[in-house]
Amino acid sequence: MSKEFKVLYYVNQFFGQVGGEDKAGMKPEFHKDKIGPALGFENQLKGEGKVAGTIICGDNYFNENKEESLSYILNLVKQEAPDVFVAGPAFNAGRYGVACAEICRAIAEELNIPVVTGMYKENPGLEICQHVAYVVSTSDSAGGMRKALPLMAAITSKIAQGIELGSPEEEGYIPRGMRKTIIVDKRGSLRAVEMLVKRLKGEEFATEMPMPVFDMVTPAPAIQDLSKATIALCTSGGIVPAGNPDHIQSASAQKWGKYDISQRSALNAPDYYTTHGGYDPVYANEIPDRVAPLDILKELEKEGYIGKVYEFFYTTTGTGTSVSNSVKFGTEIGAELKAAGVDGVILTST
Amino acid sequence: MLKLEIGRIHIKDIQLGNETSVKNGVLTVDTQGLIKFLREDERIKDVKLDVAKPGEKVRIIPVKDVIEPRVKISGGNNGFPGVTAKQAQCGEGRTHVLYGAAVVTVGDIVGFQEGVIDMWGEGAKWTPFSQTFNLTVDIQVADGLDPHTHEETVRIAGLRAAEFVGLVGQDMQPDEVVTYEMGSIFEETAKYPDLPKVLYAEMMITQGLLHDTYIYGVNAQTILPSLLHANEELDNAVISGNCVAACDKITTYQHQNNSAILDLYAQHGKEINFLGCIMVPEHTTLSGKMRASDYTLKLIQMLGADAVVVSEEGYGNPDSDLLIICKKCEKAGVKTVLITDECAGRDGMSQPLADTVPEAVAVVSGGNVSHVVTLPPAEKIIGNVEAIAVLAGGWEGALLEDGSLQCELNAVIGATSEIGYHNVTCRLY
Amino acid sequence: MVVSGNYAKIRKGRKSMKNIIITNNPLVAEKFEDVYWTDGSVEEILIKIRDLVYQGYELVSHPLASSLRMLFSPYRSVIISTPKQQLNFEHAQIIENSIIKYRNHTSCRKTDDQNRDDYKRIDLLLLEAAFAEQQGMWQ
Amino acid sequence: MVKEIERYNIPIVHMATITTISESVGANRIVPTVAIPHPVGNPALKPEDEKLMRKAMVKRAVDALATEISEATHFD
Repeated sequence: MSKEFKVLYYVNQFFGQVGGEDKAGMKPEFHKDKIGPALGFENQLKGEGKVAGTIICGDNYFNENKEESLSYILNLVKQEAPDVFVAGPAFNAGRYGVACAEICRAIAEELNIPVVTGMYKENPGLEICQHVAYVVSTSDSAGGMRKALPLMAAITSKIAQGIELGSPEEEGYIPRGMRKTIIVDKRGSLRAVEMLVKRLKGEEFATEMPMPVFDMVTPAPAIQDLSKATIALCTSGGIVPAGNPDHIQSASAQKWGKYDISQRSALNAPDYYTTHGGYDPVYANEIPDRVAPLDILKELEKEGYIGKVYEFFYTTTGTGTSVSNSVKFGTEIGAELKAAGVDGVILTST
Repeated sequence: MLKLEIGRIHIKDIQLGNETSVKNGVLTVDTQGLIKFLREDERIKDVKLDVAKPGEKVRIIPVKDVIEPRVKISGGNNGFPGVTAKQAQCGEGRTHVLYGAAVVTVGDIVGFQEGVIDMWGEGAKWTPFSQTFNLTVDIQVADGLDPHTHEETVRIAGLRAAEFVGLVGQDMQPDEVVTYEMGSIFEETAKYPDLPKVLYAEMMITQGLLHDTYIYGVNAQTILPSLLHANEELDNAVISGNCVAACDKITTYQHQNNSAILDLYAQHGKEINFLGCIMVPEHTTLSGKMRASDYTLKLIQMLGADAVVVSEEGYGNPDSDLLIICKKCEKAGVKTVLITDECAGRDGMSQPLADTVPEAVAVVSGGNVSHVVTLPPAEKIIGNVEAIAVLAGGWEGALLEDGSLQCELNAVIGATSEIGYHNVTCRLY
Repeated sequence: MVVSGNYAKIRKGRKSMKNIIITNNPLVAEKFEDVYWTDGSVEEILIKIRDLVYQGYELVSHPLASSLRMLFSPYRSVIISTPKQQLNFEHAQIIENSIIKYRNHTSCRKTDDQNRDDYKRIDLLLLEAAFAEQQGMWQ
Repeated sequence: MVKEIERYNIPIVHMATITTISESVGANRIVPTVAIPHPVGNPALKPEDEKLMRKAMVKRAVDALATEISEATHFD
């Protein structure tokens, strides 16, 4: 090994040994030192690489000041230019997981630096970064630290040294969703017959092309009194204010927009139109309320049938199949609506 | 009911010469004799013969079809009944094959054909026909032929070339004999009452010029799904008339040696009771797709099958057929295993299938058609150099500085075989 | 029906308008009746079909061909039928998925200009084959 | 998007035309709509009629939010 590779590490206030929930509001800090799991992680690198510094940030601070935190961290990472960025492991901690995930995703996508983290398979952060990060599968509590760090370190070493990674099972990471073309010993027809025989015998078999799985969410409880409820309007039909100020893309949008509609009685033309490229826009452009029926909701508000229409309206463009962004959008929009005390949501799709 | 003996004459080398012979495994092809034989068809202006052996730095492009040279010793008719020979029952008697040899027809009917076979290096890994001793037959047709006639001329010439060469096996003692024997469905079921009954549904591209398949010379576009005895396809009943789906077309050679049939046969009487093959046309129209899928399920149910292996041919609209058949079968309680290929994009990060049905729980993948491979420059090119330009012109940067070219697996013959003929697949990483 | 943009409606003879061909292939426009022709791209053809399916038209032929190579064709002809009252969900999904698949394969490809004439001819022949598929059907 | 919002325990109703997609993305309260280009509208109707139809449909969606359910439910 000619030269030690360089790693930058991210942890939250707890693993950064600053404090517990009382310190969750701390701003991101950078220490040119190895703190918490970063120390154990570096030991696992066996002298091949070193941790050049640790970023610590409060979970609440990050989630409430996402843009600011991200821009601070991205700048720092850019300056330090590590070979690999490592975060966590976050186990099943939701806010920590989302922070690790958002940071990993931004670093991978914007700086093109490889990222490694660790999470429990049900951590909500997983879906956000799974496709760009190597996420080591961990147990649901910090007790799994001793198992997670060697795996994270081994993956980091390989990436830093340009060694090809093995399969998810061999390396211990959660599949990123990449379909890798490989040559195997048995021809396809033989694999098919073996799969068939296993199926016929009632034995376990593994399909080579898993269909997308849709996990379901338990229905939220109903609104008890509509006349006191705040209802928010969302659409994936791409209705935007004239000029599309946030430049929401016409298909598979990379972002969503929210617009103050507290003073409006309708989403009418020409103030609003659709930017969605996925359907014939004639009808929506004539009357945008045909896609996002603000006019009717406002009437219901006036009549006292519902309490209030939430002052912001949320919009993006999506087709039924683009998965990873819609997860991110839903998580982000949902957090805002929850914080604002919205009681119910109408989402319209085209 | 049908008993077929395939006598394999092992071929270990190939050369051109003045007479056709096999000596110590070396196949010599009578160049002038074969050219004369092929030119009996007045539509053929010129024939160029060459050979390509495993390991040689040779690239063959654009490949039209691959055919295994054979001769009928007893039973049936020599050649391809309904096409180059009179109608006869395929699948019985004795057939000798020049095992390890292949006739590869070359020649473009349209300018956009690709279809590469590299005999060495990186490219060789991705095609099963880098392992065969290939006689290449490059056919120039008379001027002014319409595309249908042009295609037919090249198709028939390939079959006739295989017949001409195969004839040498007539009086030879094969190195090994493999027997395929299966009685009527009732007999077999009486023999193996406890084994699950399994059918093979083989989908075929049947959509018009360059997208055709023939069974006993009948254009399969015009058929309702038909039942074949497992031996028939192994004995020249089915030929390929398509040549634009390089990576996942079923060449005539792969019909003659259909790996799905062979691997099901191997389990017959052991784990399963293999009932036979349903040949399923892939139609262009949605009503055709519904008709073929309904009819396929009906045949499966009439025969009382418990399970079915379904293989696809091509990519695009046949994906719909595959999933419709799967859905109908599973809903009817027939356990279904699919063989297909996928498009997960160059980086492998896209959803492999745009069409999905939750019923498709057991799927074998023949690999990602968009997987990019880098093919180093060849020392010798058999066929049409222009066709390489088609490949190299695929996208910006496809042609590298050192003369290597990057192409997607979709250009490589048999790379992502959907009858499972090759060893490629995809894994989730 | 709504004919927008540069779609030209071409009708010859008096045949009833049960099936309509959406195409950008000039050979098809020359030869067939009841054609909606555009000089746009294949992607535009697919999008036009999608919009029509959303309006209640049904697919008669599948929007995609059956081989990878024909996915790279700059010409495509698809048959649709006159509108029903109700949107056909399955057809909506087929055309949506076809567009995804089409984009997947062509996003980083150059248009194959050299072989335009061959693509035109094959597209026409495949269309004719589609019409021949069910000869006994009352048109 | 639907199920991520519902994860915050806020009831959400999905107004969509292709209800099979709606189900597959995990929506629990589903109101089927008119057509993809105009889910909550119908240009074929007279403006007064369209308005009535739209109001009834949105009311159905609002009512769905106030309805207890235990599994994916269509409100037609």
